[in-house]
Amino acid sequence: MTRTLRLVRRRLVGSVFVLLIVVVGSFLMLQAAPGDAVDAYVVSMGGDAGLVESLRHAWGLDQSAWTRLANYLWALLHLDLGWSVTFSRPIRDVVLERLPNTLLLMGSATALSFFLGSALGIVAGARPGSLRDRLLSTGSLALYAVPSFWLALVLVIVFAVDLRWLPIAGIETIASSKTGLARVTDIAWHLVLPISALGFIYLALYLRMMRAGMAEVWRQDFVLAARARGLPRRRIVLAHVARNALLPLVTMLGLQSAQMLGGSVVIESVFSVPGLGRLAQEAVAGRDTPLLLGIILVSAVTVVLINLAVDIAYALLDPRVGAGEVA
Amino acid sequence: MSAAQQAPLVALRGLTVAYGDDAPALSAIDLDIRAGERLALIGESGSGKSTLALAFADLLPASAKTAGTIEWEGTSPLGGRDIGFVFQNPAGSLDPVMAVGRQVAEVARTHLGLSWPDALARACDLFGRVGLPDPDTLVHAFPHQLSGGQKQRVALAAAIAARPKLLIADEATSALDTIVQAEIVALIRRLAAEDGMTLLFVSHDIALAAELADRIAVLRGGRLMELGPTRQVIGRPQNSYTRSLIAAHIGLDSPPLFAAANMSAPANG
Amino acid sequence: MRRRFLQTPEAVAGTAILVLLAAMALAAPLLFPGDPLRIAGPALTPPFQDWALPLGTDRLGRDVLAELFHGARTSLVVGLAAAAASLAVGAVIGTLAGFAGGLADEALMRLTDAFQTVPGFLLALAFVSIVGPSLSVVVAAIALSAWTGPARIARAEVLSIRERDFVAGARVVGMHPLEIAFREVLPNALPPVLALSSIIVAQAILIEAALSFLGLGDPNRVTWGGMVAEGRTVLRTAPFLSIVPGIALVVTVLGVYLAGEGAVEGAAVRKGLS
Amino acid sequence: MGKHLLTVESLSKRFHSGGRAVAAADALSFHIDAAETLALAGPSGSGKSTVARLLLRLIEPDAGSIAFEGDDWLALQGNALRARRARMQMVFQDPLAAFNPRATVARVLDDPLRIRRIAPRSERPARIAELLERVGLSPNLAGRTVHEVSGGQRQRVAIARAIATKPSLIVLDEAVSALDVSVRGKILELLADLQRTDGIAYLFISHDLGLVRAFAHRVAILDGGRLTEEGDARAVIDAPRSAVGKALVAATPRLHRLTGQDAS
Repeated sequence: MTRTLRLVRRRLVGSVFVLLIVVVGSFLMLQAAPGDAVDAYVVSMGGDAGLVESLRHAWGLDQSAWTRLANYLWALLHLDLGWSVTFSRPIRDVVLERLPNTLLLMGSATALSFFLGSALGIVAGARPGSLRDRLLSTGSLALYAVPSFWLALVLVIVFAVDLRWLPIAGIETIASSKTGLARVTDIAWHLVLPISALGFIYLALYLRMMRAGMAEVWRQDFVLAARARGLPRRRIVLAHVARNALLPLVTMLGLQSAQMLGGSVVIESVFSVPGLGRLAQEAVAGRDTPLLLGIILVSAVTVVLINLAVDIAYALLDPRVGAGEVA
Repeated sequence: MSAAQQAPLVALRGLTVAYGDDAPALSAIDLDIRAGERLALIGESGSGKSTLALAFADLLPASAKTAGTIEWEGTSPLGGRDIGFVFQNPAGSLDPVMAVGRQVAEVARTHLGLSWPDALARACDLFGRVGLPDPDTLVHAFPHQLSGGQKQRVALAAAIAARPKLLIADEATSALDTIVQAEIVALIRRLAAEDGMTLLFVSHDIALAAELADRIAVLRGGRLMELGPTRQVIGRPQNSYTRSLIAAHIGLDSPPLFAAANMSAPANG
Repeated sequence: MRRRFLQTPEAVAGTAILVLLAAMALAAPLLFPGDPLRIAGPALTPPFQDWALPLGTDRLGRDVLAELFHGARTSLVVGLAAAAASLAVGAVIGTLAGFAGGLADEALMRLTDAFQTVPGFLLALAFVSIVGPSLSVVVAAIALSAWTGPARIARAEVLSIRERDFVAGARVVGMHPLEIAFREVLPNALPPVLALSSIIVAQAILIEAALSFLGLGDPNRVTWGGMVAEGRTVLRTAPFLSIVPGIALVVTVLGVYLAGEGAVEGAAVRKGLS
Repeated sequence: MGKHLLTVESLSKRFHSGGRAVAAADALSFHIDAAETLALAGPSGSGKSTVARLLLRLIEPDAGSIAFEGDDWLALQGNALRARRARMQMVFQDPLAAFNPRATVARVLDDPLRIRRIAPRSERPARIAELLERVGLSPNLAGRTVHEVSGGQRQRVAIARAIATKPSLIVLDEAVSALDVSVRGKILELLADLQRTDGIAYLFISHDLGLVRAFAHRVAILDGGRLTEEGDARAVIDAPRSAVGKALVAATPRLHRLTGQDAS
């Protein structure tokens, strides 16, 4: 286990630098924005030049960019993300309120795409070049070419508008007083379409990776050796070929988490799911720069944590990771 | 030489193998392997010796076109149960992410119908037999934690796990250094003797083959050049190609081939 | 080489789709001159009713077929430009990191990590909303997150090729380090990076469509994503308006993938034969 | 300094892997004279290839000195080092890996002629043809890529590249071990020929004591980065004193051991 611990420690140290770059970079980018939170406030609330001046001073916006960056970093150390003008609430509270919905959506969509995708990938990769393989891989390519927002709309037209099987939007029935299991079921029911829209596209990615990985493993000597040892084909496919081909998929799981978070912006917007992605769109609409910065930062931290978990999982799956000590 | 009187374990008749549209890798090979013998198959690159080894174990790629027959004594054999196969590359022939003990145990499980615990116990015994140190610990090791020689011992343990009649070693020692090679050859010889296994030893090294085998088959360009008892093939080769192979061999017992070059060099030391 | 490239039916289909799209994009101003955003007929004309407007009109009475043709221009331009930009930036940064090693490598890789840690779409969203939507800004926004993949691959290739014997051989002959970099290492490191290009083009087209769908595309151009969003308001009565541009997107992206796979397979065949 | 073509003193190099330091070269000292072949033999992992890479400055040592043609070889840097590299060349084990996969035979041989300004552009095709003939190849091969020629031909091209700059020392790192026996003998003959005519010295790295005994004047046996035994090749191999030397000799297969014949 020291092997895994060493890896985690190294990743954590690297992550601190990465997050620092993210904070400074996105802060500088958002500084370049024409207009600031005060403008946004005045546009929505009204006010004169005097109010603008006093607000700028009160929010520290009259200081230099570097001073404000230092102030921002200092506040971050105290887990203070600033104040959202659009919501008139601390950004941390707004973001943390929305985060669980996005994590639920992302987690479910990831599970769907990873497990179903790799399973279908094994089916395709078990006999490379077979009709089954060609159908599955070309079909998955077509699926991978579908824009997620459009798939979402088509799902809405078919399952919500025409068939009326599933709810059109939202995360739960509005103004229902459901509690406990009934509420969980209600939320799950609402999330079926969003999860499918987000998950099916990445399913294609995992299917293709699994298939391509297996095609590569089939060519390796140890598979010929396994055949020479007379192992049943089923065991060769599952215990050797698929097992080895799975490793890059686990890496992809980490890389993909950032893309999934980005993809949830559109999906949450189509289905009106009150999550982080929709919040980002609201922040853009309201010119709420500090809120946007907070969302980017929280997303980055989420991605870092997911990657850490993925690294640990990978180290458990691949005995070679971090093992340079044996000659 | 009791082996000489026994019925052949395998009889090849007119075996021809071609990959794609290229010239055949093997042309009309007739060859008997006698039960209990140590037969060496030697040849240079492109001679078809590996193709022949793979053909015995039914491991040729699906794209290979074959003609001719391979007849076995009794029923048709099953890879792993009746034929053990050891490959050239010790690093490549083991699954990198499975503990080596399991890779041996799964063979025993498949062919001997053992439960996992029994199969793992058998793997442990086999590790001892192939001379791996501390078998109880090593069964849990992964291939990257072993040296090349140790990996080849694991591959041998997997090959003999189901007590096969025939052991095929396809250049099994050529990726190893001289000292380890000698150890593995000695081990193969011992295992074959202890279990009464027939041995097919495929090699490019004529001296190595001469030290190990009862009989030697010489291949060139997919054709069988010469086949006979080792003493005869090495001592009184009939075929001109065999003679040229022996002449080209540079060994410890060969005369210095470049005496002239050495003489003209300035004396020193 | 070309014959091998077109060997698989998938590659043929992909290439055919791309040729058709390019023709559409080029022919758009000729077949449908003038602003495709102008009103061409009565609003919400259903398709196949009026021969002047074969695919009907949208909520504002715009010619759907004209929009479709002009939208192909936007998609292809954004896809190609964003891919070219991210491949160039990624290849340069990855190659620099691979050659420099040490602290410079470490710094460049942490920068790459940072860009990979921020969800690309969120970054593009923020960038476009700050700078203001226009075609070049959308291209830059997409390239901002898409360069990390090529950078990582370029670096890994450079690092692995640097250790190969033929590079040692070039050093032994006394070749200058710059010549080694540009003549021995780079030509061998770039093909795997270029193999990514079809994926990047496809992803760029999809990201542009998503941005337009959220109303962050260039407002002066027709985009397929914008058309889908436009049709969304009349989803129940005229689903056709959202479905048609979506299909155009799917076909385009599929064409890019298929042609890309054909090219990669063709290259692999060539390698295998030699 | 200056007495020998190459003098190596106390050369050391450690590699770090997984927090452990492994000595690949441990205070090695040896020398090579002009037109002489010194063999480095030893089991795998004994540090033979590390020595080759240290001599060619492909990696830098932790300690020790190398004097080559009277100069402090380790002090050379940049342009000065690149210019002097002409005098010390190398032939690798795997000729396929040793050439740029995109290169043609002509380009492989053109590089040293161009870089070291040995011949102007117009004369180079003739010089390339000349080099090919010297290593026993047809000049028609020049237009082929290195993938299109056989393994033995490829190794001849590698030798042609090595001699293009008129070196005084060539490091042969297992240069014949991957070749078929029939090809191997001819390549060794070619090398011996070049030594006789051009006075080139060789550092012959090999795990095969049979080849060492037949080809080298002297042998140094390495084990774990240390030099365990050194001397006249035939004397050492016929009667090794070190444990590794004895083990290597005992492990080397003998063609006539069983048949009882003695070819010599």
